[in-house]
Amino acid sequence: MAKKLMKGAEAIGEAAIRAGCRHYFGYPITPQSEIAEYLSRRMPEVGGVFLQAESEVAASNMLFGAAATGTRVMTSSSSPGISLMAEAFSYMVGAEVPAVVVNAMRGGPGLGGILPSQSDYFQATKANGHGDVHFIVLAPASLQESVEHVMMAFPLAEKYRNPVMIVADGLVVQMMESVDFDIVETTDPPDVEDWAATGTKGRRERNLVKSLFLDPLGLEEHNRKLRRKYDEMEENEVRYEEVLIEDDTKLVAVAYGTTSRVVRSVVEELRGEGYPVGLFRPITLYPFAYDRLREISKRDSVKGFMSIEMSTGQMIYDVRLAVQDLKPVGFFGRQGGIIPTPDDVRKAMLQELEKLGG
Amino acid sequence: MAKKLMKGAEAIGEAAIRAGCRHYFGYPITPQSEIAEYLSRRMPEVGGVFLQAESEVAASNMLFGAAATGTRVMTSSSSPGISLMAEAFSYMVGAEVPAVVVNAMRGGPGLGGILPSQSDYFQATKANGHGDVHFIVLAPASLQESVEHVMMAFPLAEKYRNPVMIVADGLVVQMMESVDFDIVETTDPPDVEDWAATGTKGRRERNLVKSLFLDPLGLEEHNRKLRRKYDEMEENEVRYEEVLIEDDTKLVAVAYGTTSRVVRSVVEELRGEGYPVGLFRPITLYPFAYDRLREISKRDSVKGFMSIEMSTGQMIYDVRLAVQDLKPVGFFGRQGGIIPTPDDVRKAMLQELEKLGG
Amino acid sequence: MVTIFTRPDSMFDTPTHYCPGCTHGVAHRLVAEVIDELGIKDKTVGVAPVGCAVLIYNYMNTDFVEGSHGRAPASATGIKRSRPDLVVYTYQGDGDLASIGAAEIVHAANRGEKITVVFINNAIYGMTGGQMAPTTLPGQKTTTSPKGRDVNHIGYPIRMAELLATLKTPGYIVRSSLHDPYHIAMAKKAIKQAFIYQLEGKAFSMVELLSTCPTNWGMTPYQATQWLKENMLQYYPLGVFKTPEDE
Amino acid sequence: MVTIFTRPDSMFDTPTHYCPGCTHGVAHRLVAEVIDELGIKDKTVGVAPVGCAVLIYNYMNTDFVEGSHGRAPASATGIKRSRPDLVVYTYQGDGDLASIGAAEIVHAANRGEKITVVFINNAIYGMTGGQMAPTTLPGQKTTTSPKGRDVNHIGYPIRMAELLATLKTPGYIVRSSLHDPYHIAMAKKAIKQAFIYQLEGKAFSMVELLSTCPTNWGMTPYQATQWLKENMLQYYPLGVFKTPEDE
Amino acid sequence: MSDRFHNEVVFAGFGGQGLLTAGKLLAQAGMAEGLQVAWVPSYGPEMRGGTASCTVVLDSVIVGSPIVPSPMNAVVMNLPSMKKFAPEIKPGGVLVINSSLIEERSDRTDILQVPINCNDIAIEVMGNSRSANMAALGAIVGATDMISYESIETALRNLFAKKPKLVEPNVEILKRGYEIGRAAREKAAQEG
Amino acid sequence: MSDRFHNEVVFAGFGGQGLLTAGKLLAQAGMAEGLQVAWVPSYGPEMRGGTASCTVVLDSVIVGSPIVPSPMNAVVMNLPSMKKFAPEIKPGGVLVINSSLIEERSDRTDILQVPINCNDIAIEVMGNSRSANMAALGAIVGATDMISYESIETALRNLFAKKPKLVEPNVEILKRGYEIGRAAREKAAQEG
Amino acid sequence: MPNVIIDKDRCKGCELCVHACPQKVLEMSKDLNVKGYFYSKPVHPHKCIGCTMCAMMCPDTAIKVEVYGTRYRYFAY
Amino acid sequence: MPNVIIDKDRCKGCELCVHACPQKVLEMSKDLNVKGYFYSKPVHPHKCIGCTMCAMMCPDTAIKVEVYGTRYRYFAY
Ligand SMILES: Cc1ncc(C[n+]2csc(CCOP(=O)(O)OP(=O)(O)O)c2C)c(N)n1
Ligand SMILES: Cc1ncc(C[n+]2csc(CCOP(=O)(O)OP(=O)(O)O)c2C)c(N)n1
Ligand code: SF4
Ligand code: SF4
Ligand code: SF4
Ligand code: SF4
Ligand code: SF4
Ligand code: SF4
Ligand SMILES: [Mg+2]
Ligand SMILES: [Mg+2]
Repeated sequence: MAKKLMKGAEAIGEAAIRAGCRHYFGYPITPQSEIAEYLSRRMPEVGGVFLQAESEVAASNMLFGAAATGTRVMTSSSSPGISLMAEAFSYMVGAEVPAVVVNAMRGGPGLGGILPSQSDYFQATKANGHGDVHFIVLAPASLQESVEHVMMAFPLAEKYRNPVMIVADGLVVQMMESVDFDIVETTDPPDVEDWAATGTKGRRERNLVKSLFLDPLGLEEHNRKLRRKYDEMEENEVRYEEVLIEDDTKLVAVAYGTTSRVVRSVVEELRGEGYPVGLFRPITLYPFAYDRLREISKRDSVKGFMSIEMSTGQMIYDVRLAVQDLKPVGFFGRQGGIIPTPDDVRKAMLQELEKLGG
Repeated sequence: MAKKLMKGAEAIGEAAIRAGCRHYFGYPITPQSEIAEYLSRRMPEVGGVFLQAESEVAASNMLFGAAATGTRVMTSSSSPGISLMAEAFSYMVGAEVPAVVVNAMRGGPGLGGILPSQSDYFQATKANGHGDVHFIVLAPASLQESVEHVMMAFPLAEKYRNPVMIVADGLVVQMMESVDFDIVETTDPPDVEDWAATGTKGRRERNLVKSLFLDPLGLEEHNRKLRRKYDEMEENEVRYEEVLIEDDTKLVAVAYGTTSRVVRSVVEELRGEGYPVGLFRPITLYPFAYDRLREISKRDSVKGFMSIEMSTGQMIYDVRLAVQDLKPVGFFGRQGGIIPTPDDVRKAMLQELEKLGG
Repeated sequence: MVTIFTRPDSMFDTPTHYCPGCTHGVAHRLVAEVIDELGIKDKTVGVAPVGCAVLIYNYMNTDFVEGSHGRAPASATGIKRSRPDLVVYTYQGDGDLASIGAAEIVHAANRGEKITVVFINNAIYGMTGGQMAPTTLPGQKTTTSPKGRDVNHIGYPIRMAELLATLKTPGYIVRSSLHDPYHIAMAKKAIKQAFIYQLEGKAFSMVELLSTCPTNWGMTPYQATQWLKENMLQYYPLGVFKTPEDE
Repeated sequence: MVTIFTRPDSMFDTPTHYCPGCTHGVAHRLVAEVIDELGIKDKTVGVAPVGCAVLIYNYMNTDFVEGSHGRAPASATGIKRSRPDLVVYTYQGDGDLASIGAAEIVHAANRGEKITVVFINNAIYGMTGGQMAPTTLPGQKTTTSPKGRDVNHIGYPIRMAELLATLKTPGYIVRSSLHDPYHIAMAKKAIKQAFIYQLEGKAFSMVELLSTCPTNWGMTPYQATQWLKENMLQYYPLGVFKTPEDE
Repeated sequence: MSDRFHNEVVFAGFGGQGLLTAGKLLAQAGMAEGLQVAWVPSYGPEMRGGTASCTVVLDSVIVGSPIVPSPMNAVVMNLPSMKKFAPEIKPGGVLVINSSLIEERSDRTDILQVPINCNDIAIEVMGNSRSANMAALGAIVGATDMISYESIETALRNLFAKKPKLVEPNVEILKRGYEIGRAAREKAAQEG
Repeated sequence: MSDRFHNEVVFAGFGGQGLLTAGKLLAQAGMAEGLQVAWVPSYGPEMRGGTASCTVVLDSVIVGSPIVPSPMNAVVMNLPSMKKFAPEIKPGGVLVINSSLIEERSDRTDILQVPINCNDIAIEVMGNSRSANMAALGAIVGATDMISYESIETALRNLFAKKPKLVEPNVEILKRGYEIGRAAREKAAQEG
Repeated sequence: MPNVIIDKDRCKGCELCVHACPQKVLEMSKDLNVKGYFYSKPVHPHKCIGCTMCAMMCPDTAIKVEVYGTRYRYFAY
Repeated sequence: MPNVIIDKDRCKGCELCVHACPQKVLEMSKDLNVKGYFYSKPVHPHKCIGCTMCAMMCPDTAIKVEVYGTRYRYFAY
């Protein structure tokens, strides 16, 4: 199949199927219910299972159960629903099972609103649940990239035996763009007999999938093992994109997901007009591209950074950690479901440029 | 009543009662079930309500309901249970209701273990739930301080109409120390008629306690209002303690809660032996004492910092944000329920000192 | 001339956001009429669900708390236990009450919380666009059961009134319907009785109201009432399943 | 000489962590015997609860998943739906199943998941030190009901078997007891039948086992069995509440 | 970036008027011409009922911001949409107005207004107004020339591939709309 | 910091032997003497059964680390506890051994070992061994002199305030333990 | 004679009242109200018996009923 | 004659088997096992009828029963 015009939610659903995922457990919540709706039609066609859970708590624990058998499995939700999954997410990290989770972030806190947002950044990158837990977090900026992220999320999850989260937002799942599924290779699921709960079949010792370690030394060792996995992720999985960060770039905007598209337009426009601006786009939010950003911040030409987000300022903490005292980090954000307009961003960036001395 | 030898859990329960709290909703979980057990005896004695909820999800929503009437109300739990409260926590911030939450952190992730830990730092300080949410987070290091924190948590919560969390750990709630309740003043609950759901009594317009804002501009305004409250908290509520940070201090250990007690012992011991070390103890984890730490890091004598935690390294992010590139920040941590011994800490600090050139 | 029917006092004079013919509007009015008749507007606190009726507080002139999805009975418990002088009711859809909130409703009923639950069973998730609910009828098509609810895959619809009626703790559990004026009158009686039991401090009460969602059922409002009558009444028999006087 | 009774094959030869006289050990053995007799050890996956039995996997020689508190039926659903060839059972306490996990058990049963639930009702939270459970008897003292369960405050104990038996979706729902050898034998029969229904792909099954917690009840193990007999049997009648053949 | 093609259309009206579909067809046609496209449904506060709208962005390279506060062109099918979008169109843009339902015109003179009685055309051809959206779609394509008529017709034919009876009448409506649009464009070109 | 008072005792044995209570009494007595105290229950992996232990820390200023990996003194009431704690005591410390249940002795010579037949004393005085813990408590106080006998007796009296019949026999057991402890200390002082 | 008053601009045109009226008093308008709905109106007001069934059925409280003298009550409300 | 074998060190001394035995075959020991429990032992082994009720009752699978010839079954197990 060549390029196809699809809605984000459907593209994400289809990508999961292309990735070999045959099990989906989820609970409706705007703006991403169409992922479930699409898969309720598609899964039976490919011999897979779509099951609507009674809640996000149940969905995440179904996900855990299925993942514990080594099955490729996915769930999706949006902010309030993701909060309800926190306990199971922590169990999954603790029990080291792979799975894919999509969060179409919406405005918060509480019931908030149904429009696009990026205010779950902290939750996604630092605290998917209690305990020292991390998911690899991918932030696609287009439907094509969403498809790629979903398709690579499964092998990534399997590689680390750790859940992978894709943070989209209401815009990404609701819009239509053209997508091409064929450019992403699907991989075969790995052999899971050494750890998964699949029945011993008389061939092996029994497997245990668990997160309880009553002996504190055992739990400490387990924590350190997980930490080593995170270190590996931080070593190997950092992904980012640089747009027009050139020798003369003075102001580097940092933005991800939908916001980055708006910023990209503005940066291109400003460049066209001769302004020395660039865009740094984190593709993985965890692990975050600290090192690369820091390198950039050491350039003489670079006078400052600017974190642009749909929140009151969350990624900016990571940007500041990367840049440290080397250069100032400004902020521009919209909240509550409002996607910054190119005008908004243009004004904010020009203002920041001025602060940096033209 | 003068000093009394009490178990941490009971002291916390009693402190709540002294603070005028007459409503507790909770669900048992080790190591803090004794808070509930104590209050199941005490509440009826003072005409209050103890109710065991069917789950932490229910407990947190009961908390929300009671808080929505302006009632002084508390819940307590431990890591996995706190994860289950994330959605309601976000609602409470969104709906701007005051309440007090105690988290006796235990080893994670998942079921983990029942021993003391500090690995919910990120969750507590950055992501109590989805959306841009913050609780004021107090970290007592002794029972007396736990009592003080509980008693000041209610007025703090009421001042900002925002939940306050006390992060203790298994040690704080299980140990006995002497406590004195009389040194903390109790305050009267404020008038809540302008916002709480108490029945109009025909005297006023009806009140709405809610977090939904369908108009994105309205939600944005709400987000900004909340952000302004956080700014105020960051302005007014930062609390910390400095131990032996003197003109010659070279290495500043940063530690909170139980860990800080161990570090304090070691720092005193090392000072006695002539080593130039000190302890910086954050008392509020949110808001964090960025400014003060930064000031300290500017001192010439100070050559480095060291974050000492019962986690694989979480507060260290905030320490690094404060200190930035000015000075290096080392780390020492134990995990899985193991409280670092004074020996552990001593060795680690001496090693760090050495790295800093003696 | 005397006015024998008009908007009750406890309702604001605001048009609702509901789709044409949606019986949520009827249910709101019944609750408001009961509140008027019992004269309890000043001491009533409602707990809104997450569902099409989340904006109920835009129409009802009493204090309101907007609960999280499915947990209204827990929040109502928190309210009632801290302010027993208030009259507290939740208004919940079938996704809210029977799916995500199953534990909270079972336990609030089992504890005998002195609250009233108005339960709108329209056999579907209205607000989110017509997904299957636990109450969706066998064979009924929804956006997540595109070939109709397959009972072999997902089981039969759950009957909450019957389920809660099995609890030993006293309660008043009724099922009524909103598909025609007669049943609407019966529904109002049940709602009134439910609030009276609360006022008397006697029992937990729940009134399940069979309702329509013309939009997501893909029918005209009148067709929807007829579909309810022909299909839902059979699976969801009306009646009083339990009263506090039982046993 | 023939050995007519010994440790079943599916159990490891390991002493348990249970208190003396705790019937969790009996229930484990019954499940293991059934697994042996049906020859399904190689394709069985258990889901452990959070409760005293969280370490069940230390004693049972099959694959195991340690679920989160109360959500074992959801995790079992995930397992069974992704690997229908496996035999999947949960083993859950009353706090786990009837309190925090009430929604998950109701919905797994209502969906007719082809899993088996072994439900240990000991009327208390054992692991966390004897707090009140939803199944705690009226007047029973626990660490969170120090004056005894007050039904006016917190309602009557919940009867899960009866509750689930009201669902229309086919299921096998039984209550047995472990207080004496005869009832233990009956319990085993029920457990075996429950697994057979699963193997036949026929139905969800739950066997509720009335159990003792001598430690938290503050009794000797024998006193505990007698207390069970005298108090629990009355409130929790034994029997088959539902079979897949019903209706 | 003069060699870069970029265009935007907002389609707005009542829910049920087929605006989302019209936008989708435009996006598909653009895709067929090798353009990068983005189709974004309305993100207003309304959860249901009332207005429905979508924005289609066509670009020769990857679409940057899919959020278009002031679009280059708009199709408005009812009065509230007209009121909302007419003031926002960029100077030089096109405003297609469903004159069957909208009597007013915008007082802007820096845009090209193309009134077209969409409902009437649809009723004439098919007996009901359901395909009024196709007339409007034809008109915006004709008036802007952003893609070829052939592409949009092909997109439409594909849409109705499974309902062959509907193909020709819809094509007819589309074409009539297109002609009206093109005529307006040509007239404007002559005039200005 | 020579003017600073600091002491630690670990109490260890089977669950049910009253170790946590003994520790609590010591803490209360310390408090009564104006000391800062901390009582910390065992944090081992065991969730139930088996051993029970607690640590009591007394200090003239606020107790720093309540975690004491190698205590200054220990009271061991059964063999596993003896095996676990005897090697960890700081040189110069005291080890009170319940010789009614433990036949072995530690081979350490840098600590003072005080064997005392706690169960037997308790049985002698009260007819059962339930108050064996009091004998051990008396012994550790006597052998270390960390607080006065009067303080510990007062703490005990307060504990049994509501069960007056139990006061005197328990005081008797405590005192006998104290004497044995003090004798051992004095003997050691003479010898070394 | 009873008086059934329909708030035309509040009506959403659901037609439930039309079906509910035992006297066939009501019919839908041919023109739209401000919201764009065909609205219900009493086309045979003289037949109205003031039974309020239309009003009971209306989800939008768009109907007010006044009486003068007798009225029919099919059932208590 | 049946043979009831109790794994002394596995026994937790709960006495349930003692109460379960219809023949009063079992009694508790006077000395402790390695775990510190008084354990159950067959003090009247000759009375044993091999009914396995003791074993069925034992929560710790500490009891093994062997038979030789007849055995009594009170009920199917
Ligand atoms: C935690 C959470 N999960 C899911 C949702 C999305 N959601 C909103 S309403 C709803 C269901 C509404 O259905 P129902 O309760 O039947 O009410 P109706 O709209 O039919 O009246 C859902 C799933 C949410 N807001 N929060
Ligand atoms: C989310 C969460 N809440 C609470 C706990 C603490 N907890 C562990 S076991 C348990 C209850 C155990 O009772 P039950 O299910 O009856 O099992 P039993 O121990 O009686 O066999 C609780 C509340 C937990 N581990 N996780
Ligand atoms: S979607 Fe259904 S339930 Fe919701 S307002 Fe419309 S008709 Fe009513
Ligand atoms: S606490 Fe109770 S349930 Fe748990 S092992 Fe002991 S006796 Fe059994
Ligand atoms: S009051 Fe009765 S008779 Fe009159 S219009 Fe209404 S329904 Fe018809
Ligand atoms: S029932 Fe009400 S909303 Fe519906 S048509 Fe009649 S008057 Fe209008
Ligand atoms: S087998 Fe029967 S008779 Fe023999 S000891 Fe056991 S219970 Fe007693
Ligand atoms: S039942 Fe088992 S554990 Fe209990 S006393 Fe008998 S042999 Fe020992
Ligand atoms: Mg519904
Ligand atoms: Mg239990």
